[in-house]
Amino acid sequence: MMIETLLAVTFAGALVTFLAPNRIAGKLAFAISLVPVALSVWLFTAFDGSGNALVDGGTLAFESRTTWIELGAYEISWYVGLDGISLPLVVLTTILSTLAILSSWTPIDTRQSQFYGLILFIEANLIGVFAALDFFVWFIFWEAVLIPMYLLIGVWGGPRRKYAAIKFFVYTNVASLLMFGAFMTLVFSLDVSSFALTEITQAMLAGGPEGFAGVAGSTVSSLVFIAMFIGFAVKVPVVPFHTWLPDAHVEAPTPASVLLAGVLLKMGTYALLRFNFTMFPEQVEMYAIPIAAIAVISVIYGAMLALAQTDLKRIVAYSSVSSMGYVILGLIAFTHFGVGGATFQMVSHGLISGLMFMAVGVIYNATHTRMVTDMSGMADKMPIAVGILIAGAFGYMGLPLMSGFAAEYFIFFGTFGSEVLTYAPLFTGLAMFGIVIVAGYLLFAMQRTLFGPFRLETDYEIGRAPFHDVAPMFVLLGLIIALGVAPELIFDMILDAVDPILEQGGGA
Amino acid sequence: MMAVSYLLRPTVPETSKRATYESGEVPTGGTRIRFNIQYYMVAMLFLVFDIETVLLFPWAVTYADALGAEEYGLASTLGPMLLFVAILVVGLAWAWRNGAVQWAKSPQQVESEVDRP
Amino acid sequence: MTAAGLTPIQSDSGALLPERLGDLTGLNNLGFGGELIATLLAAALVGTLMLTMTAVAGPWAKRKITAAFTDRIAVNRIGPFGLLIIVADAVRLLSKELIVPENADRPAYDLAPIVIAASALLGFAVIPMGSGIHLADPEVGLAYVFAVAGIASVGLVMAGYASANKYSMLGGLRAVAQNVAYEIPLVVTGMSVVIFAGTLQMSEIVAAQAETLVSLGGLDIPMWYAFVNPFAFVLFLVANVAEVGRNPFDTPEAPTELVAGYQTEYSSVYFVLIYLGEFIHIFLGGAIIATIFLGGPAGPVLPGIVWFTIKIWGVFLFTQWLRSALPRVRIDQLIEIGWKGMLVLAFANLVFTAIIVGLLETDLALAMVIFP
Amino acid sequence: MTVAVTSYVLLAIALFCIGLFGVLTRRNALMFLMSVELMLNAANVNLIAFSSYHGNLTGQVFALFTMALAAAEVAVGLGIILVLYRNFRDVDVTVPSAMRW
Amino acid sequence: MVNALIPAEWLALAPTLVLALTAMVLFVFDSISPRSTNRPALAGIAAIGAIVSLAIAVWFAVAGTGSENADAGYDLWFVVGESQAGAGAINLFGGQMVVDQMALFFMIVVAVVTAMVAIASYDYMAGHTYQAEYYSLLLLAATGMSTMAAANSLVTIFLALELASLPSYALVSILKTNRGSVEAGLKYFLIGAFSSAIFVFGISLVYGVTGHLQLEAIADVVTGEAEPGSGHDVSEMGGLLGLGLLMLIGGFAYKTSSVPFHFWAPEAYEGAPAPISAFLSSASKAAGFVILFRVFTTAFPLEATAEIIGLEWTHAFIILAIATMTVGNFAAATQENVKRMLAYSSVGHAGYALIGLAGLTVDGGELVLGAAMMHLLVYGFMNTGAFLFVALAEYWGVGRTFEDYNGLATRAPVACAALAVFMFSLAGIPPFGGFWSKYFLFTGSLEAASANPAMLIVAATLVINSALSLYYYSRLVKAVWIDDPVSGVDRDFGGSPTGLYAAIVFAAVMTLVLLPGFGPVADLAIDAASAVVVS
Repeated sequence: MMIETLLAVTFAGALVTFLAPNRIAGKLAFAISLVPVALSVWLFTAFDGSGNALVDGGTLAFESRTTWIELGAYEISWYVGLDGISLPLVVLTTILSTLAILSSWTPIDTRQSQFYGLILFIEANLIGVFAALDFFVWFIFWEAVLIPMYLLIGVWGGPRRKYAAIKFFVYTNVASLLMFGAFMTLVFSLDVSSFALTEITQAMLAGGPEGFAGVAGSTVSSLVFIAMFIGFAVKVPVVPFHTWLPDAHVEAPTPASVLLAGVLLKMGTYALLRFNFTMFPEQVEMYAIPIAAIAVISVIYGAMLALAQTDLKRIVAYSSVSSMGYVILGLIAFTHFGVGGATFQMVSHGLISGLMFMAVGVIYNATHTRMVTDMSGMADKMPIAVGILIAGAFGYMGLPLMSGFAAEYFIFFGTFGSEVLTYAPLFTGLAMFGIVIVAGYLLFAMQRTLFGPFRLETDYEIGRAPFHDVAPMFVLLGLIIALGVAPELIFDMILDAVDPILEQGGGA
Repeated sequence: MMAVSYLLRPTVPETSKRATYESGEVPTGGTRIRFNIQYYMVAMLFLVFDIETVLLFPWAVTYADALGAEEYGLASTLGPMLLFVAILVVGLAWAWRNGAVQWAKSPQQVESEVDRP
Repeated sequence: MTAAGLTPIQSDSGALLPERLGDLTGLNNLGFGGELIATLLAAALVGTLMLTMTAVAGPWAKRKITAAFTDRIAVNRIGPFGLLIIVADAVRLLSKELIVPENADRPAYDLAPIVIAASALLGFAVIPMGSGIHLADPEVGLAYVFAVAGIASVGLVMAGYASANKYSMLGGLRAVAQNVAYEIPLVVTGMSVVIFAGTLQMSEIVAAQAETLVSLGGLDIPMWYAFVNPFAFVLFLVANVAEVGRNPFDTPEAPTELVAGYQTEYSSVYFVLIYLGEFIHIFLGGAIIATIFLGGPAGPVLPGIVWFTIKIWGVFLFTQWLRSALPRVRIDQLIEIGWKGMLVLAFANLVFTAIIVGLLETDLALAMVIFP
Repeated sequence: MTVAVTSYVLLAIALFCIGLFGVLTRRNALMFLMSVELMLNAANVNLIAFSSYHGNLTGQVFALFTMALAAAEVAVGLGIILVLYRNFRDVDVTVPSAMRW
Repeated sequence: MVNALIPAEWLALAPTLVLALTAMVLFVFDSISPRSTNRPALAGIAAIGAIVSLAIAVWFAVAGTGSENADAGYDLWFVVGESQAGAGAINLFGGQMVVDQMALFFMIVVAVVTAMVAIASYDYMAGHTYQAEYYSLLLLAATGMSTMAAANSLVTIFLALELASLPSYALVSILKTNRGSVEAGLKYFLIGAFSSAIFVFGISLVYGVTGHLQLEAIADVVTGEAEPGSGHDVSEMGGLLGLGLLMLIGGFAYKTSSVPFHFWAPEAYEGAPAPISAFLSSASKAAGFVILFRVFTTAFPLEATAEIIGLEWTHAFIILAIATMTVGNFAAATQENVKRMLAYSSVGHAGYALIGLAGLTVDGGELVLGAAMMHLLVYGFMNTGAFLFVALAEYWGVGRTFEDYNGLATRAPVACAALAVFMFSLAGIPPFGGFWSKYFLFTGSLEAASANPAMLIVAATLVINSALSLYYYSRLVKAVWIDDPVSGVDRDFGGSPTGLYAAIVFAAVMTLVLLPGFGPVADLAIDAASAVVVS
């Protein structure tokens, strides 16, 4: 019942905050959000699961299952539980949400109660997404994330917020619809009696679909695999489907960007891992090259786009596209370290991109501009914020002792020796080249922005950021370094959950 | 009879003869006069009650026979009709109290109407 | 009275007039056409009877009666007791010029008098007048009578509307308002009779009244519904007077207000038709009362048709008495009496009749107490 | 003197079509209402004819109900047409166009 | 008829009777104190009546009245008779009425919508002259709709239909000085009268062919188990029966605002007082569907009817469903006026519910029919809520178009949050009840597609239209939440009307609660559907 408690507390907190007066909403939300953090940390320490949630043979932590609806021959159940993949993401979600709330005290000055209510609402749904083990439970939480994010961008965003919000909403919804239709086709062509992901996975691994409406089973599998991949790829996003992301990030208020980059993108890769890469080992092998190609293109193209930007937020946004490319690459490698590293990268990138967006936000709060060309010499005015920004940038670049280094190292290491992926060394090499570009654009931006003489003309004094803006960044930085120094904190857990997938997939 | 009359009667067309009769005065205005809304109210009430009698007639015809046959009790033969009439009476009472069958209003009533929104 | 001579057959023989005429003349052997002719003949017979009565009543009896009430001498110049005035009036009215108002709506204007007269005449088709004069006997006789009599309202409003005259319009509207207001008490009261009789067939209703209600010292009092339920009888009588638009309920014509209302613009033969129609209506009302309350043509010694005529004339005399005795009510009073008085009483009558009949029928012990 | 049931049905269909024609062509709300009544009565003719054809009373009883409802419909309809006239000074059904079609 | 007055039997109609009684009480109240403006008392009586009706209907449904498989352990039935629970459908008055799970299901829908509308009207109708009349008519119409749920003969169906329609005509045009309201009433009435004439003629033709008006009796004749009174061969009168069925469909199409009799809906819903729009588009539509379902499943068994008229009637519904969905959604997408958009979307939802009949097959279809019933229940909450939000906007005097709604969330966040719930639920996206019902419809269509490939097109149309609907629903959310208020417009409107707020919030909460709590609803609906489909 721990997961239910966690969800209930968060949902109730969202409701309370929504109805609270604006004046106290921020502090109230912060106080409330500490409860899920505490609960999730407790979950983390009390975790006793082993193996993968979907593949047979492991034990689930905090499992809970009750019948929800009987739908003809199918059963829909409330089915939640955590394994080594989802638990770190749950913890990431709660912590990032709390920090996001803290970091919005300064920038959010209208309709606070609604804002914080929506943040908590997103948090609750994100937890649900990672904890759900029944397709419908998962899908409902998955979709429920969109609405508050749509409103967060649309109401509190920048000048082009309407365009960005609608673009975000349309892209992700169309993708969801595609994915939903594909998955339904899969389920109806399988011999299963419930929508539990475990059962579907086992049915898939036991032989796959029998065919649907005259189409052969293997073709159904392939089509469903492709449709679902596209559906999730929009969310990740990978290159051809990425155009919503920079708009959304640029227009979103800082805390929303933090959550968007930190957790929402992970929903896509998490779902890829859970669905595509767990249920369709044959198709993974079949489509390894195109997927790897997409991943590498994402890495390089994202990085090059970032290089061309002058808006700090845009830079960070495109760099996220690039980073998510690594995750895909790690996944498609389908090796112990590849998939494990990809999962680790999800957490790591969540922390680092959160940190980056917060730092950019703090600077923006002070200068009211994000243009690299406008700024210089910020290090003099805001030494702490700038210091952290630089630290975050190094994290992105994969500086040793930071989590980014560990993640990228695992991914490259895993990919290099991939058996599933032909030409693996080539793809790895290309992806590594991406790191160079990342380093290039980040250092360029840092140099332009932070150092040199201070030139920005403002009619007010730019002072140091308040404590509640800086504190969350320190927390994040601490976590990043902790994971960089001791990745086994979560990596063991992840590997434990990842291995069964690989064993099922032809022993790769 | 009409044929006989047609043969017998004279026909002396004359315009003034064909004018509308208003007790010898020269007619003024059209005949499409506005008349009391109560005529309409009464007509509506009539519709309702007239139809109600249509529905009651079959009952009235079978009532005595139904009583004669032992299988139906008094309650099941009389009850529905009483209910039916009771509903109608509620309707009539409502119409009465809301002035549907009141042809003219006393000055007090007119005054109390004015205050209402 | 010619009809009585032609058909000296007992009233309880069951067969209807058209059939018997057909048998008598052999027309029935000629198939459908023959039947049709027989039916038309019979209808013409009854029609003539009614027209005769009206002719007596309208130009002559009415004046005589009113004169008697006001202590005057009425028509007495032409013929014995002035009886030839009937002929004189007929010639006078028929030979008058027909003046049609210029704005009149011709189809409706022409149709209205016919509708008014026909609706009344048609009603007689189902009335058992005794001595075998009974044109048709459908199962829904009573409903038919009420329905056909109701058509007169349509004729009245047509007349009022088509004349293109304010008085006529108001008269027509008033006539309808009044007719509809009193139609319901009339029908509902009639229904209380149906509860006793258990049928709508006129002959059955008459037959049901032939039973003995109570014997008082060897004198059998028949179960006329006027005796069984006198309250209903009174209600019906009053409603009937209003329904045919006689005093005190003659606001639609109200010569002093509306210069004769809907008939203002009618002249010549059209006027005759309307006038006839009104009188036939009075007789039809009397016939209905006689049939459902007064045992129809029943009566000792004399033939049925005579008794029936006496009863009708009794009702006619009653209306004439009212005409002389009571002032006219105002239109608002009239409507309120109808909706707030008569209707409520009629419903009360219906409900109590139903309850009492129900109790009597189901609880024989109670019945024994009331009718020892 | 019995008439075949088909004759009644043909009569009913003719009445119905006349009513339908009226509904489709008349613009006066009152004429529209009358046409609808004609259609209802066509159904009544049918019901009563079939009732005697099948030898059960169901159809006749239903015809009674139909009449009752037709009357109620007229009552409500006239009320609406009355307020229509008060608001638009016309009973032409095409005149009111406060809302876009 | 023998035992018609023995309490145990007819008390099964209690939900309907309570509504009727409430209407009578309101009339008596108005008679005692004519032109009363005691709004709390009037709205209170109406709301309490509706809630009592709701409570009884829910109680019956839970206790297993009219069901064949009541769960043991429910012993609540003692009032109505111990043996009735689990004894199957209760036939009343010689089969003229029937109380089964489907009837109770729709009684619940009607009662709950009535309750919400009554509560919301407390504020909306403030200052209106005809208070008591308004509530009486509302309850009378609700009685009619509730009766429709239980009607089991073409006679009672027609009576109930008219009992629901006649007060509705008056309710739509109750704002006597408002031209829109009067025009809406006129159009609603004229088309209503026209379609009821067609409907009656259809009934008369069906009667002519089968000689019965009671649904099971019709079915017996159609399947050949019984002879019509005249003894003729039913199978030779397929043309007449087909024509009759077509006319019946016409009548139902009007009541459910489906193509081809849908064009009154935007007019009537736009012009009517908003709570009445809510009432009509939710309760009235649901009631129309229950008789549609009942007539076609009970009286005209698919196979036997197809043998007589040479065509399965599901084809007609497939065409109607596709046309209705498409017309409704495409028209809604082009509207500038919020109420009109909702009206057209209501047409679209009628199309979704029609899938319930389109998806029936010879040997089943309870899933798709049940899904349509569920959709109507959920729709009862979300659509009523949406129209009540419009009522709130009208109460405040903001305009009618999307632009006029801009930025309302700054003023009324709670109501606008509820609006977002309704809109997204209507669009059928997940965290709300509307998702389930639409999903079930989709699944049901796919299931039916194995027997009838045309259902694949229906399923595809459903998905496409849902996607399209998201566009215009989210547009309203965007207007209230994201867009800035039109400058220069005075936004200082008064007060937070309690009644409206209560109804809106309740509807929103129910729309949300129906997501986790959908299990019992689905069970009830599928049980109800399988009872009528199998019988």
